[in-house]
Amino acid sequence: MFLVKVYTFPKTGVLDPQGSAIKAAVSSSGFERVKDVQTGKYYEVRIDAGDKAKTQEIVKELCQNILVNPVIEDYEFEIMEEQA
Amino acid sequence: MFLVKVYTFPKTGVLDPQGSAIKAAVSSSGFERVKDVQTGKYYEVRIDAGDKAKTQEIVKELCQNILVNPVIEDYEFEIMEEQA
Amino acid sequence: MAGREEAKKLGLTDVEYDEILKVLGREPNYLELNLYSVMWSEHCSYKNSKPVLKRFPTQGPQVLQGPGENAGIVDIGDNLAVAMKVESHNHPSAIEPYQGAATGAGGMIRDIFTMGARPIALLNSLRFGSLDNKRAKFLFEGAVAGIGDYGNAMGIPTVGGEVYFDDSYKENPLVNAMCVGIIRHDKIVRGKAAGVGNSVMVVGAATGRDGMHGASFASGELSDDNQDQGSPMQVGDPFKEKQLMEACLELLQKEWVVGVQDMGAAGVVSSTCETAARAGNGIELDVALVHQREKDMKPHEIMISESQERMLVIVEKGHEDDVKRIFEKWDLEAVKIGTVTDDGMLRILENGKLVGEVPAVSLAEGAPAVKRESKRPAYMDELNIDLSKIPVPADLNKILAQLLDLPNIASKAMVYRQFDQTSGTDTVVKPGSNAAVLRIKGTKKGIAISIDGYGYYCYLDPYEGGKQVVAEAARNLVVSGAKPLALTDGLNFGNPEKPEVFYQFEKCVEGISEACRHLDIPVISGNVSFYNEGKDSAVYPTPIIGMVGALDDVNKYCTMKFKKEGDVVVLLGENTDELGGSVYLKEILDVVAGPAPRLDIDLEKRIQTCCLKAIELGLVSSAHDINQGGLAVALAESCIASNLGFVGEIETDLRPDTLLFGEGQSRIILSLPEENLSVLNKLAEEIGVQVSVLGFVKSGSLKILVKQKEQVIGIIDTPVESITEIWNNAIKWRVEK
Amino acid sequence: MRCAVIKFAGTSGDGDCYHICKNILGQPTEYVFHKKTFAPQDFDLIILPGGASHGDYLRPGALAARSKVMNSILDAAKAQKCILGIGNGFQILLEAGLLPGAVLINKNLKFHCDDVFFRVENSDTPFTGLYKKGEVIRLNLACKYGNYYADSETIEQLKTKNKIILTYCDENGNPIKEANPVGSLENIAGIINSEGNILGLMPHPERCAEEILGNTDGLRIFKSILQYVEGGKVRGR
Ligand SMILES: Nc1ncnc2c1ncn2[C@@H]1O[C@H](COP(=O)(O)OP(=O)(O)O)[C@@H](O)[C@H]1O
Ligand SMILES: [Mg+2]
Repeated sequence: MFLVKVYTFPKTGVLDPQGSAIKAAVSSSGFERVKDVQTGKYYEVRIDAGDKAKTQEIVKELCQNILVNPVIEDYEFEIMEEQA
Repeated sequence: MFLVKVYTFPKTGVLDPQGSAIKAAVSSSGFERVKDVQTGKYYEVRIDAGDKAKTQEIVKELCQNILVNPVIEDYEFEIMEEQA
Repeated sequence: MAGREEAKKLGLTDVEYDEILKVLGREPNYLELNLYSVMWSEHCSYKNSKPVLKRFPTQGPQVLQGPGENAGIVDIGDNLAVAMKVESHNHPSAIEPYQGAATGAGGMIRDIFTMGARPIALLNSLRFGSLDNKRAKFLFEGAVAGIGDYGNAMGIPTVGGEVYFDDSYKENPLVNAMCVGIIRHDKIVRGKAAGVGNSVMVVGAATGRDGMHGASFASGELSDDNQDQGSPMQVGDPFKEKQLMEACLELLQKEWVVGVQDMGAAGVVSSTCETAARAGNGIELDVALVHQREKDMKPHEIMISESQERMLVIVEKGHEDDVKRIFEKWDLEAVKIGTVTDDGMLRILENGKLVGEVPAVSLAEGAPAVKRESKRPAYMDELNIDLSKIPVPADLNKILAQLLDLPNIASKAMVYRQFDQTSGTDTVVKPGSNAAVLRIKGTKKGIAISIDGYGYYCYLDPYEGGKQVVAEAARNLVVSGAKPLALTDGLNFGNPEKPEVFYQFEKCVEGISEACRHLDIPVISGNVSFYNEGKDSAVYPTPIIGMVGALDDVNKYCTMKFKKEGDVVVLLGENTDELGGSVYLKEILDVVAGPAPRLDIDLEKRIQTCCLKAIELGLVSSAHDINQGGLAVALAESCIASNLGFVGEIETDLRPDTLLFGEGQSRIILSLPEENLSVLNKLAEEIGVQVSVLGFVKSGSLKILVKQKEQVIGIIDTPVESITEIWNNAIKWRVEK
Repeated sequence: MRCAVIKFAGTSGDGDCYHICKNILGQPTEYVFHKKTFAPQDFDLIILPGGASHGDYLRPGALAARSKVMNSILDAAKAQKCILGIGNGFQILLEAGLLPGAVLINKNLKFHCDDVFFRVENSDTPFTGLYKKGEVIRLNLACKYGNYYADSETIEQLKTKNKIILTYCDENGNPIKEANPVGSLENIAGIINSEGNILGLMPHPERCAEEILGNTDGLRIFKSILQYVEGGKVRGR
């Protein structure tokens, strides 16, 4: 079994209303040193696909088809092998 | 400047309705090898705080006070130094 | 076996433990003890409140289902009926306002569709500390978003509600939700495990460890050590609930469905023992068959978990696969966990092995009643101060502006905009008037719904306050053109073990009962929430009344906004010399003193009869009841809503501030074309109600001259535009600050 | 006009759309469950209703856009059938790639329900034939993710090709920022595809189509489609 950690975040130029709101809240609560907040999503996906290469293929397809909306989001992922 | 990547995810035992719904939809669109999906949030926070230790302190506080809902979420983070 | 010490840890008293020994004739084991602990908690057993609640009038020709089921049902004619219920989720919301409020709404909705009714409207009643407080603001924003997201995702419109801010609720907010559904008489389903040999099934979400001991948690005060109950917070899943609702409504059309029960507090154990007890039967079940979300769950965990979005269904033997087929269509699970037996026992197996066995009825109804001591609180006598010593302020315009800027009086649009008010396309009158009005498709009929509560009057005088809240809810329906039919209550109080709190509870119930009897409005369902306390003190005694009324012709609905320049504006009822308990005294002059305004229930009834008749006859352009903030605020609200103004002279022998801001009860403001005035006068005379002309609708400003013996003793004169600005933004500005 | 109202998992606006087509317009109307399929010639109008399909989980519309029935909708789109997506239905069309762009959470992060003003930017479509270009109408908005976004190239195309159909405006028709409660680019509230047969709208015309509900501005959308379908004539694209 492979554990895949997928991160998504707003594409450059795309508005991030939540990030801006958090940034504003943060600055007014005394966290002056926080200069920027961007929000995205995090998924932990477990895939049962023999090997890492195959897993990678599935993850890519999964992201492009469902998990990520390419109009507004970019993504990255990491694959880790898990003991059964 | 430090770039901090924060991930949040549901605490053990806390329901993750999104994760289950995504899992169900994913399985029925042909991704049989996907066995589990858990959802969380991902933040990229930029902090300007001299050193890593100080940054860590700020991040912890930020997470506990603003980014994370401790009643239902757990979190992890990584700190990376960034060139200006 | 589990002894007395274990019982104490689970919150059972000595008396209760002895009762368990007596019922079983032996020591209970740990599983059994857990069952009693949750079922005999106040939340499930009503052991503190039952004797008092007996005072409510619950009968009437319109009542199809009174208290005791998942929801009450009232007849609205033509084979149609309305199901309704209020429920609280105060303690979970104090810890996690978003999920607490969301799951509260979810539970409420389940209670309605469990009866076979399709939910058509949600309302809510909210109380928080003042918005200057950061935590209060957080709780407020979280609860509003939680209720909104859940109801919005379900596609059930939120059509009304109320919000108050007061520091008595700072640590322990109140989050009550109400749901209303529509059903045909012949489709009503009850929560009964009838028919020996029939199958008991669990449908919907899988069971996890979330919300274990939630019922006991709701039955104790909030404190640091019970904030962490060791079991995870419940998270709402509106998507699953929507699927569950559709599946259940489809299922409930089938004649082979015997009974259905929502799994709310105390999950499997409450739903099985209650359905069994109602039918005088028993149930044998195997916990291993319950579909589970987590590993290695113990029998007691499965029995008492409060995982959301689940239901218990009892069907005729042989129809299990039919149930499964329906739930499969909606992507949900349905599993048989047991059968109905004839021996009255709740028998629990784990993989076929007996692990617990107790009489179902003893769990459901056997909690030893607790007789609580009741004592009139000393503060009540200290409240009667001489109000005539308070000087009359010079600038009454300023006072009006200050009142309109109070979050408790200002527009709640900032809240209800976050709620989908129009899904279902039945909402005729949306939030922002007196009561919501919904049409019923395929008929001429409509229903009106309101939810009201006012802790402050109940604090000053629990009996009068109890009467007043019923009267106000009914008044809100009547001014909307509806005849009140029945109510559901949400009784929110502090720790009943304190004699003063118990006194408040008893007296409020007495007051409510008295008003119900006189106004002919039975109580058909409700909820009690005790132990609402902060560190030092209890919340104001806060009974909430949710009420439904019917309009034979929905086109005849009425709203509070002025309609036409030149309409004459009249007062139905009389201005009284009552300044006590007013928002003006409390918030502007900082005098928390009584007495609360009195309510003459017979006069109230005549006023309501007259108003309703006038609306039905089509005499009236607008109607609005006078409430917090008094006459001046009521006029201002009608001006703001319509963007029209008012000009009038009022002759009085009262102080000008009492006239303008006093909160004397049983008063309604009507506007109407002048040519209708004589008919109205005649009608009022027949019924025995006073009508006096206040002035006219005129655009531009709100202008009131208060006169005593021809002398002007007070002036309000303000552009409608400027009070609108204040009233619209009071809450928004405070939240965004 | 044969109407189909799609029932996605968790959708709630299906009944509202059915009511308009069946009872108000008096047209033959059917629900189509998301696990079913249909043929393009079965219907003239296909409505993707509002309401949070799949609980709005992942992204609004994202999971519904992968339902089985979408294959039939794609076929109907190719066959030039009229397809109307309302609220969540609009989001599903975006997620399915039948309309360009995406939605973000509203600028204030909150659900927004209110009657607001819109300007009809293009009345030369099957959906808006009975409105006047530039007309200001009032419709009910009820959404949390109505903040339309597309890259600048797409926006430019929408503008030059007249594919923006509704924009948020004040009561006098000025498309000012303050009149846009969601924060969408160019105040966009509704767009049409380049072939002109697929319309996506953020507001709910079906909630504003009956006298008793106090607003009938939305009814003409449905009547326009009816006229177009029954008239059988293709108006200028
Ligand atoms: N939490 C809420 N949810 C929905 N509607 C609300 C809420 N709070 C207030 N409202 C609406 O705002 C209007 C005014 O409320 P309120 O001041 O309590 O009126 P009243 O005194 O007539 O009961 C009502 O239409 C009410 O339904
Ligand atoms: Mg009220």
